[in-house]
Amino acid sequence: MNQPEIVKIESIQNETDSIKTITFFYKLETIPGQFFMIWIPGIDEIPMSVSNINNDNKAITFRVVGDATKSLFNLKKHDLIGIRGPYGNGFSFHGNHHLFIGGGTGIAMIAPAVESCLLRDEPVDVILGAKTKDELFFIKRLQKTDANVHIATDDGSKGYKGYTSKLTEKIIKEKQIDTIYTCGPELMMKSIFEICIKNNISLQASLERYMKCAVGICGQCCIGEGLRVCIEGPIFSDKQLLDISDFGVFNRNASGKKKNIQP
Amino acid sequence: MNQPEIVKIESIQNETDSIKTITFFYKLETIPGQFFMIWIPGIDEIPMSVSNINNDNKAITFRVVGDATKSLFNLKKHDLIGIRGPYGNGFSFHGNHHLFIGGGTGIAMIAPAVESCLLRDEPVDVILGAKTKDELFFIKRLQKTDANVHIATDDGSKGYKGYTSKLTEKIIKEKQIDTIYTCGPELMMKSIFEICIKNNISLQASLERYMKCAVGICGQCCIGEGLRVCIEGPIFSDKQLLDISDFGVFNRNASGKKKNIQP
Amino acid sequence: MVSLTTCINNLELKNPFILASGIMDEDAGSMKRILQEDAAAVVTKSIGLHERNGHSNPTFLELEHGLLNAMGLPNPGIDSYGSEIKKINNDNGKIIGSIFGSNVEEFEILSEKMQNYGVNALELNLSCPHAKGYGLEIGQDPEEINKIVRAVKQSVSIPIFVKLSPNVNDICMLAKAAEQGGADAIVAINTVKAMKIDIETKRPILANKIGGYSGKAIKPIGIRNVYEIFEAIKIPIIGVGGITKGEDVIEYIMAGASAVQVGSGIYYNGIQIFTQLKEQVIKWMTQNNYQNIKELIGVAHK
Amino acid sequence: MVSLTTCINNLELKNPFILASGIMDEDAGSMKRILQEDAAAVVTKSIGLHERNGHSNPTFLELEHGLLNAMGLPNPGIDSYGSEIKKINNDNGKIIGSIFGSNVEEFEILSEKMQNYGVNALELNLSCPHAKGYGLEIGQDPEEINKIVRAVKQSVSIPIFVKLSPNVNDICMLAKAAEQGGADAIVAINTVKAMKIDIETKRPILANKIGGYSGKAIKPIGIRNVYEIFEAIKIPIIGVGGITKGEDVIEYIMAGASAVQVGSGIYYNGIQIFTQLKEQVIKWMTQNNYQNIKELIGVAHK
Ligand SMILES: Cc1cc2nc3c(=O)[nH]c(=O)nc-3n(C[C@H](O)[C@H](O)[C@H](O)COP(=O)(O)OP(=O)(O)OC[C@H]3O[C@@H](n4cnc5c(N)ncnc54)[C@H](O)[C@@H]3O)c2cc1C
Ligand SMILES: Cc1cc2nc3c(=O)[nH]c(=O)nc-3n(C[C@H](O)[C@H](O)[C@H](O)COP(=O)(O)OP(=O)(O)OC[C@H]3O[C@@H](n4cnc5c(N)ncnc54)[C@H](O)[C@@H]3O)c2cc1C
Ligand SMILES: Cc1cc2nc3c(=O)[nH]c(=O)nc-3n(C[C@H](O)[C@H](O)[C@H](O)COP(=O)(O)O)c2cc1C
Ligand SMILES: Cc1cc2nc3c(=O)[nH]c(=O)nc-3n(C[C@H](O)[C@H](O)[C@H](O)COP(=O)(O)O)c2cc1C
Ligand code: FES
Ligand code: FES
Repeated sequence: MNQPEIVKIESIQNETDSIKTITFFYKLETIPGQFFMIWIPGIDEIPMSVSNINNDNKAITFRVVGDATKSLFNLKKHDLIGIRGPYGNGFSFHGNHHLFIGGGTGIAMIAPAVESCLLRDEPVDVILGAKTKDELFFIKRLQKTDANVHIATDDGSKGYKGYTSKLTEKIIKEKQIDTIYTCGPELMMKSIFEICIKNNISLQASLERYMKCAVGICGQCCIGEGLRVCIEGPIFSDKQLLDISDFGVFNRNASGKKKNIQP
Repeated sequence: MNQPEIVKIESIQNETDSIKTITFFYKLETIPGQFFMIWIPGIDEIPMSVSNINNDNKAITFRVVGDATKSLFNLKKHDLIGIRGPYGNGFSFHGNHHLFIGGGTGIAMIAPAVESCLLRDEPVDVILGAKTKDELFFIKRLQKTDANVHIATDDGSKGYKGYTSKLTEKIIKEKQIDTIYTCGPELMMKSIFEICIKNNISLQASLERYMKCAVGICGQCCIGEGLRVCIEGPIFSDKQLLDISDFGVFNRNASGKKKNIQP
Repeated sequence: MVSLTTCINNLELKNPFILASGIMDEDAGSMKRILQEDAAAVVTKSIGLHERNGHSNPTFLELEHGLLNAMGLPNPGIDSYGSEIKKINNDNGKIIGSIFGSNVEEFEILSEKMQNYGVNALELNLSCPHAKGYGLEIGQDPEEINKIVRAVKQSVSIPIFVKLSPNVNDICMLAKAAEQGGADAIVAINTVKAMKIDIETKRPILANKIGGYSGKAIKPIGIRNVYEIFEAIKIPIIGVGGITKGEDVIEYIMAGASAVQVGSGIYYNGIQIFTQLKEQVIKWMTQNNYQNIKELIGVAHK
Repeated sequence: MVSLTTCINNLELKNPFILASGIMDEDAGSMKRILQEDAAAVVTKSIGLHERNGHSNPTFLELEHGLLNAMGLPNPGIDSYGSEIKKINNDNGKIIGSIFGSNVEEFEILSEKMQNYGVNALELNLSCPHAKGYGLEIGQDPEEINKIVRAVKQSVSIPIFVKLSPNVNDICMLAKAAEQGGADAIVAINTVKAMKIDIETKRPILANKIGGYSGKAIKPIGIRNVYEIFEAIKIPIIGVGGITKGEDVIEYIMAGASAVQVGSGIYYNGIQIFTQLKEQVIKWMTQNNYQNIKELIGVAHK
């Protein structure tokens, strides 16, 4: 039932100064790319992608940006939160050689996708990008796997110096990438989308929109011609993105009013 | 669901001047002794025992006594009625030699019970009783079976002259009856109950009380210490009847007011 | 050990489970049977001055998510009903006499007679949604409620509960009127006005057409009413509507109920429901470290 | 061949299925998508004068027998919303603009703007159960309803529908007030006030605590309201509440509705529900030898 199930926080992990992972026991089968609605009683209910899937243990990894994430950040082990979901479509893996690109907190949901894709025994490359070294996380987790891990920081404090999109252009020249999977700031994803179109590479990009019901009725998260990010998304293909004029241009706040996505 | 299912009347059979059988298609498994609530749209909803069970065809057999039964009597083939149920416990057969006693319209529900009991391949006797010959029905139906059919009329116009209870006393002297099953006027059943107690014969008697919900909540049909005729009945055993002080003494009308059962 | 005892003002109950009015309470036998289960009290069928057959059948049907009834207040009349109440042995629990009238005088007569028969409390049915001239037709008017409660209060010494309907603009206003009139508790909710049309025969199924919706579907409506009333008044509340499991009871109590009534639950679970509720509530309280059910009353208000 | 065309006064609809307000109607894209399904019309989200975020999350949850929401009338404000309506191509169906205000003047301004954007009809939301100062708080008062409808009638020339709440003493009185004010149709019902308390965390789940109950559980309440309103007024009725299958549509129409709206049905069945309803209604009518859906309007009244 789409009603918050109350779970105890099993463990809390600091990833960076402002990013934490919270693990809890939640039975429902969940695939990478799907998300939960996380109820912080008395505060808010917000969407969060699954960042780790370990049988019945699921995790979310989030950055503090406002009230709800701050409360979540301050919770202690054994505190109670409500979970409903998983929602959305999740990734589906296609092709032979896969490239995953996580930018900022987008890394959170890219990590389990990489782990899941590796079960196919096909070559997997990953780009983890952030403004600066201190904002990176999940590097060790992914380096432990068979994926080729590339790192990019805007300021060059670690790995490649520059945007993930630039590093992407470099990698696709060297390797025959079939599909790119990405989550990060929408303008970053827009650049990657353009690269994919130009180079004829399939894309799966995870979009974020303001969410209320998460079950496809309130209309809050609709983009393009009535696509619901909570149902038909949050993962959209290059083909779908071609028809979504809002992509990289605007989103909507809680009132439904359009807000430009800053350039 | 306990909501009238609308069925078409498949066939109508005249049994006597004032008794008819109506057959309809109704899937739910039904055993002899159970009853339906029959909705005559715009008129009333009344309880009626199942009088014939032929796979998915079920029948009721009734006498005209008032408005509802009169409307039912005037319905034509293919007219619509609503059915819910079956309700109540139904008969359960015990012992080796069985005696069935139907008085008046009570014959209606005794007939399928006899047919069902015969499947046990044990000796079955039946008494069909009525005031007079013209009020008897189902004689041929039962004579076709392996049951020993006895007939009693108050005026002696057919069969034994006298009450079914008298004939019962006669039969139990001749045969080793283990269980008696009866449906008829409550005072007749009361006499048979007394015979059973005296002679240590098991009894199953089918009681009638005013019914509204038929699902055990409205309390309209309660007798004794809170036994619901629609749930714990309508069939009660000699043991239960011993504790039901109302048996043969009073019933309740639609308002719940006690009415003496005329002597 | 978990304590389930609760109080409605000075009426002590061994647990918070009460049989709702109109369910298995037409005669002494059925009420005695319920009191042998884990019910702390039974409410009688709503009784009026005179014998009434109620509406014709169909008076009841099941819906996909609840039950629909339009019994129409059938009852044998207060004078005949006395013998039923007197036959009940109160040792096992309390008897709450439910009455309905069309004006102050009728309520006065009925309440005195009920008290004389020996009931432990009175429930004024000001909320039956399907009987002309009674129940809800009176129970929408705060002044009328106030007058009736005030009059009954002067006629009897036993506690007076007032049962309200959710089919109104503002149940809190009505609850306040009852409180000001001297009511000892509010009972909420009676059934929700609803209808089922049979599309084959093209007519409402109930003979009375409109009926009262009860059972699982109405629980969220009952919870809302109890929650709102709790913020409006100080006297205790008895929660009713759609209770079928222990968690429903806890939810009503957290919303502000001091006790609960169960009606349609008997349809879904049988009369064992009282024992089931008791076990489930005890289990939940034990697991969640609560000793006393009273500590849970109204805790959802913060 | 079965005819499904229906009319709400002079608004012709190719079939009786309309998207209810507040469901997938925040932007042009989603309404266009619904109009590509077998919906004859869409009602917009309820739009007010100014931008409103609505209530905080949680604003939605599923209950055992229905849905509970307290969106709190989020909307970008009438001026921003114009661009959405203008983007919809009306060829596929009609657009009904839903508006809410806190007084006559607001309704006047909103209705004129909506009309200018090109909607085919207006729906006045006088029934939102969970926004302070709006909706139900105004929609309980027949005089207020009458005044608002009268004023809007003078401001615009397109048909005016008035959406009413079931959370009232007497919906017929309100429907009559709307009719007398010049309304062209009544829409019934909006959601039923309800609440869900989470017993683990001991608090109502919705941030607004009280929400509106919709979906399957409320159908019998909607049917009752439409049936009652049909006997009270002469203008057409649009039935809403708990419709998920063709038989529900037939039931509403027999109760007196000339068309129906579907909201929560999209939750249960997806947006294909309009096509499903169409197929199921056609099948039922064919089997039962009805040619024209209009012959079924109100036939349960005899
Ligand atoms: C499908 C999806 C998956 C997400 N996964 C993650 C994740 O794995 N890790 C992570 O750190 N963040 C994730 N987010 C973003 C996260 O939901 C927001 O950071 C969070 O809601 C901010 O809430 P706040 O109260 O702390 O901030 P506020 O100050 O309330 O808001 C800051 C910004 O957060 C966004 N936001 C607030 N409420 C919502 C809402 N109900 N729905 C969507 N956006 C909202 C808005 O853009 C707002 O401007 C995801 C968002 C979506 C839509
Ligand atoms: C379990 C059960 C099985 C029955 N089976 C049969 C049967 O197989 N054949 C048959 O002919 N009759 C049967 N009856 C009796 C039958 O229900 C009544 O004859 C019928 O209800 C009379 O309705 P009426 O409107 O024609 O008469 P009315 O004039 O309305 O009533 C005449 C009498 O019928 C009885 N009656 C009326 N309504 C009800 C009701 N809702 N519930 C119970 N009794 C009622 C009352 O005793 C009443 O005094 C059965 C009754 C019960 C309780
Ligand atoms: C068959 C039936 C009969 C009822 N009769 C009465 C009655 O006589 N007086 C009354 O106050 N309430 C009556 N009610 C309402 C119940 O007491 C209760 O308020 C309502 O059913 C909601 O509770 P539930 O969901 O547990 O059934 C009746 C309800 C049902 C289902
Ligand atoms: C999520 C949600 C949002 C709603 N928003 C509005 C609204 O803005 N305006 C309105 O008049 N009704 C609104 N409603 C009520 C619906 O239009 C409809 O009247 C109600 O849900 C009953 O129909 P249903 O059972 O088909 O959902 C909303 C309902 C839901 C579930
Ligand atoms: S969040 Fe409500 S439709 Fe997606
Ligand atoms: S008829 Fe209602 S309890 Fe038996």
